[in-house]
Amino acid sequence: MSWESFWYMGGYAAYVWPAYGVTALVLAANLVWPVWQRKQLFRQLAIKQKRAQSK
Amino acid sequence: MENVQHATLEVRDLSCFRDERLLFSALNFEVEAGQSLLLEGANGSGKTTLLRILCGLREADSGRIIWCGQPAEASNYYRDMAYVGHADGTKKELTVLENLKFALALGVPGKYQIDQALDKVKLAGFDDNPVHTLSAGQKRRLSLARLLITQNVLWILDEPFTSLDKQGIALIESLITDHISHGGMAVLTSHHDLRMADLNLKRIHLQACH
Amino acid sequence: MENVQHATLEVRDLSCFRDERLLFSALNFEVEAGQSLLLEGANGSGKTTLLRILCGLREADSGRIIWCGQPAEASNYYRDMAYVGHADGTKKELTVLENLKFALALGVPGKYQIDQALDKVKLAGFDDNPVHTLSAGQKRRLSLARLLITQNVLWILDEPFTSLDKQGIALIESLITDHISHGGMAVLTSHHDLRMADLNLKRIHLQACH
Amino acid sequence: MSWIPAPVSRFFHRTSSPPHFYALADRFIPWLTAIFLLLLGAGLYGGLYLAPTDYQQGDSYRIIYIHVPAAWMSLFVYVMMAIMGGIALVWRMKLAEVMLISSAPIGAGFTFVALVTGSLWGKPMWGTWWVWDARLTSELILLFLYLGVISLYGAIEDKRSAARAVSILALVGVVNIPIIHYSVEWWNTLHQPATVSKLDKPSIHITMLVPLLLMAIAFKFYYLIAVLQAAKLELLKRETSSQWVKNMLEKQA
Amino acid sequence: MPLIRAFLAIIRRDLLLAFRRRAEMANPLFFFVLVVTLFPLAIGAQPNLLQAMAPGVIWVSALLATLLSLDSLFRSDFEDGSLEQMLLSPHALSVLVLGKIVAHWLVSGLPLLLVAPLLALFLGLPEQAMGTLWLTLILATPLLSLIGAIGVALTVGLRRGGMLLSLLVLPLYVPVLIFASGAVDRAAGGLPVGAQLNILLAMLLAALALAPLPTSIALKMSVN
Amino acid sequence: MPLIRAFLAIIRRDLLLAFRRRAEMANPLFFFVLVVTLFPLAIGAQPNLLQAMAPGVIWVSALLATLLSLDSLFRSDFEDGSLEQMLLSPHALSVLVLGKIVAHWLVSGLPLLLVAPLLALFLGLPEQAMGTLWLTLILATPLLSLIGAIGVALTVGLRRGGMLLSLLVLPLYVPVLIFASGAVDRAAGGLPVGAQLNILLAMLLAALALAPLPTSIALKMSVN
Ligand code: HEM
Ligand SMILES: Nc1ncnc2c1ncn2[C@@H]1O[C@H](COP(=O)(O)OP(=O)(O)OP(=O)(O)O)[C@@H](O)[C@H]1O
Ligand SMILES: Nc1ncnc2c1ncn2[C@@H]1O[C@H](COP(=O)(O)OP(=O)(O)OP(=O)(O)O)[C@@H](O)[C@H]1O
Ligand SMILES: [Mg+2]
Ligand SMILES: [Mg+2]
Repeated sequence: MSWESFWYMGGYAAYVWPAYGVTALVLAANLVWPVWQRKQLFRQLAIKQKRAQSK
Repeated sequence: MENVQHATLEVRDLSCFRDERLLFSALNFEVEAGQSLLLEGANGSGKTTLLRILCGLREADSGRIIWCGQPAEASNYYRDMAYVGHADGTKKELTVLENLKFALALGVPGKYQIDQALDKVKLAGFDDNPVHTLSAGQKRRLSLARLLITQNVLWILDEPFTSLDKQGIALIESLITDHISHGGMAVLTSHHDLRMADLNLKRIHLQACH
Repeated sequence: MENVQHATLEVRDLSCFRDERLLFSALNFEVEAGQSLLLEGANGSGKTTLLRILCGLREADSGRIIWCGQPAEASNYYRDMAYVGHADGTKKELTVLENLKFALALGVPGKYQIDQALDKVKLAGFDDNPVHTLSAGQKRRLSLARLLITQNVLWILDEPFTSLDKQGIALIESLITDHISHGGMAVLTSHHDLRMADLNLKRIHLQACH
Repeated sequence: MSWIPAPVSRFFHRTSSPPHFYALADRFIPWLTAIFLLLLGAGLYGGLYLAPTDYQQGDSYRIIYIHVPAAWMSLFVYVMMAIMGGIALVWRMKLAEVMLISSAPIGAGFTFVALVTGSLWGKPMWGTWWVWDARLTSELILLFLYLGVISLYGAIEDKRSAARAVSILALVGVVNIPIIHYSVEWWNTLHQPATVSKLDKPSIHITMLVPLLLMAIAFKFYYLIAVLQAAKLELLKRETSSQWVKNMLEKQA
Repeated sequence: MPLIRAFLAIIRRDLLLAFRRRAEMANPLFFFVLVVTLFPLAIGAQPNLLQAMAPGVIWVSALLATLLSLDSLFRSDFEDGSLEQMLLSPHALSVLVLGKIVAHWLVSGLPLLLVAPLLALFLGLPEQAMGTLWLTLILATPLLSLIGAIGVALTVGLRRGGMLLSLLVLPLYVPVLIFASGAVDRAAGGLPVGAQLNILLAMLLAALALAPLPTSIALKMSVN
Repeated sequence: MPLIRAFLAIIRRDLLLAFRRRAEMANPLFFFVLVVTLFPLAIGAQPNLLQAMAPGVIWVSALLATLLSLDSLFRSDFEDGSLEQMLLSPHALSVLVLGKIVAHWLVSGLPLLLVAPLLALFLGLPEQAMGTLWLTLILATPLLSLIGAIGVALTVGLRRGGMLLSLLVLPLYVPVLIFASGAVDRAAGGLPVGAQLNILLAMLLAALALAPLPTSIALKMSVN
């Protein structure tokens, strides 16, 4: 099977790939979001700590 | 505050009913620049009602308010006057700075910059705190900071000392004294005994009629 | 009030956080029948929070409340205790009498009849007035009348003197003194200076930690 | 709790202490991720490449490898949330609250995926994006239940109260899920004798089935990873002022 | 018994309050009527279409009217402190809560029973379905109050809980809606409706037994 | 210009507030989607019937969602005193009020524009009517905010104004409903809709010019 026919999906590419795409997006978002938020939180806490120390 | 020296507030023959009950009638008084007026009276005697009439949020049943010799509607009264009531008009979800900036956008810039004003009310460093994280006393002081950053001559304050501890009361007394001594005016109510001895303070006692 | 003589309230190791901030910790005190406790402290020091924990409206983060030697949940505590907070739980649309009758139906009948209680708080003759026609001071007094008609030993009062004029304050002070001297107990907060000199009064000062 | 053996209860106490749990999660996540990626790779390879084209549906059926696992997970996660809610209400276990809250966005995500992929499958199969069929409708309502949990938690400022509220809601909701499901099913059959041809379940070929099962297990591992990540964040948010968070901050700096 | 006395006192007080606030009391009813009349306006005068929609429209409107009336169930008690006093009373909270729900139903559910048949007539619902409409309303409106109470109890502490309430409660209302409007629909088509009515009755009994407990737990949480 | 600065400051602040209260912001949208999904459940999965009802259902639901979101237009400003400060500001009140209405539309009307076509698709509205649905939504949702503002301003001082608000506002919404759903209906049938759209446009322009003034007068009265 060639890549071309793989991507073509027997004519259903317009349904299959968006479905996989949306799934990947949603699942990735649910993984990345908390990690990113945690980084953000650490940064904020660090700033707060520095401020508290300088006071 | 170019017109400070001449600012006068005159009230003539003011009267007000509430639910068919007379609160006050034929009330006459004057306040001049550098003076302040303290409204006294028992619970329910109509102090809050009078203040709201003074700042135009409520209509009197009769009588006139005269600002610098002109009827209030025809003068700069609404530009020169600022009111802080029980609800202080700050948004809990916004930060201190955002609140003050908004107040500035609605009014005319005044004597102090925002950070100067925050310094004066001992809120420096709280710029980025959402208001709901402030204590009651800090909230009160924030609502007075608004008066400092916008241009106004007459402060109308309803129980500015309520639920404040002793230091908070002293701070706000000093703010008022400062404003008055720079040619401002204030009308306020309080159940506390004011200790602003060096003030040119008039008192009006509203009689409870029930 | 048969168990009045032995009633004791003990608080052991109570601590409370609010939004990650420690309000108080390892708080210990006792109150006995015939005693009263005044909570003092600056704005935001946690007085209201402590009262609400005491009457079970809020959970403490740690610690125990002991009533007459038993944990509060296992004892008659909730039957013996009455709380009057900022919101007093009276319905504005109902009359004074209707409000008191409802309070009676929810509780256990106490020392005074309804009309005796109204006499005591100087509201005799107001039976049929809807509560929204009462002044602030009368409303406060009504909310204390509820304490008189139901059976309870411990009164928990949050700023009972707030926004009252001088007579109102004196009346409520005398009610509390009376309750205490008949073997009751009271825990209260106030920014006012209490003048109940002849009272067995304990004080606890909550330290603001911010 | 005397019926729980002492070592077990000790184990639970220890793992449910926030710093301990945090460290444990950190230790497990790499392993879980490795297993997840393996399963995912195998599932996708089997599903998209090895599995033959369906004689009826052509290649469009390959949506099954994400649609069905996502649909299963959407139900599974809600049941997990309800269990956590029950534990949180009865035993006041903080960790259960945290897991409950952390699960909600993930469950909502699975539900959303099931709806979208189903819709994308429905267009070529049924000729329409959506039919008011029992399964579809109850899945839509499930999405609302998830959104309700998330919004309620967001709306209550005191997070301890919020967690209690959400526990109650999750429990009440789970009681309703079967009721909703059966009512919708009944409603549908009462009104409408299948106007749109339903999926005739083809006796699924083994080469099609194995990737499906692989994907289903992979999604379970994904859920574990995602919920641990979210729970770590939630724990940190709740305990910013506690000592173990401060220690960790210092270590990071 | 003091508990029963307290239960009755709560119902009596809430009815009295509703009577004193007459203007507000009539509002769910007006809302119901208004929403129902919006449909002919939106869809145009197509009698057949309206008739086919009638059970659905009436039930959706009843649902929305109940939903909007729910906010008043605990809101004013929460604001004026009565709720705290209720929590502190020595009686079982679930029973007191049930009293409040009963009063709420008497004030906001019962009136719907009276006007719904009129509106159904107006939309062209066949006469043979009227009895069923009535029965479903009798069984299902208390159910709506009971389920809704859980939602209100969860949101009463929030400043703007109104919209959130709908998000929480409407999904839980779905089974009620399906069985109730389904029964009316079948009755209009001359089919038997015993099964639907039995299910509604079973749900009502279950909710009567089960709903007050989570409601009281949620109230305690909201007051905290 | 200070006036324009104040106008923009109000919009900016309200959007910021909406963002900070994210959870609440999404609620009108959820409500809209929920109410639309109630209809198929109540009426049964009868594609033809649903398709015939689609314009009406979507428009009635949009109306109700806007109606329920209206309360937030001035409520929090009234409660925290911001409204008084707005009245006391030296700027023209009508302009400030218009700023608040614009912000309200951006927060509660605009999202409807995005999901309504999706729901229409679910209900089986023909594709040829989608464009018209969109146009009517663009023209009429600001109109709903403008008209609604008058009603909210009149009732914001009342404790439980929510229900009363619907009684005041729904009758005023009727013309909007008739023209908007009528246009979509005609478009679904392949008929021209220019006249309806023009009327909606005219109403929108008139409301833009006329509604802020009565709103400000009503606000002054409510604060009194
Ligand atoms: C928006 C549209 C759709 C939604 C919301 C939806 C939802 C669901 C749900 C919730 C399940 C799990 C049911 C359970 O485990 O009890 C499921 C399973 C399934 N769906 Fe869909 N679906 C949709 C469209 C489709 C379409 C178009 C097809 C194929 C033509 C399809 C094929 C399947 C299959 C094969 C299963 C597994 C069946 C089983 O576990 O017994 N779905 N779907
Ligand atoms: N919304 C209202 N409706 C009807 N009467 C009111 C209203 N608000 C106040 N009143 C009545 O008007 C009178 C004056 O009230 P006002 O609030 O001005 O008193 P006050 O002097 O400020 O009292 P306080 O010391 O308690 O602040 C009171 O007797 C009160 O009963
Ligand atoms: N709803 C709330 N959410 C978050 N924090 C709160 C809330 N209510 C009070 N707090 C915080 O808890 C602390 C204690 O509040 P509390 O009301 O117990 O103080 P208080 O001693 O009664 O003060 P006051 O003298 O003003 O009555 C305050 O610092 C306050 O900021
Ligand atoms: Mg006053
Ligand atoms: Mg306090």
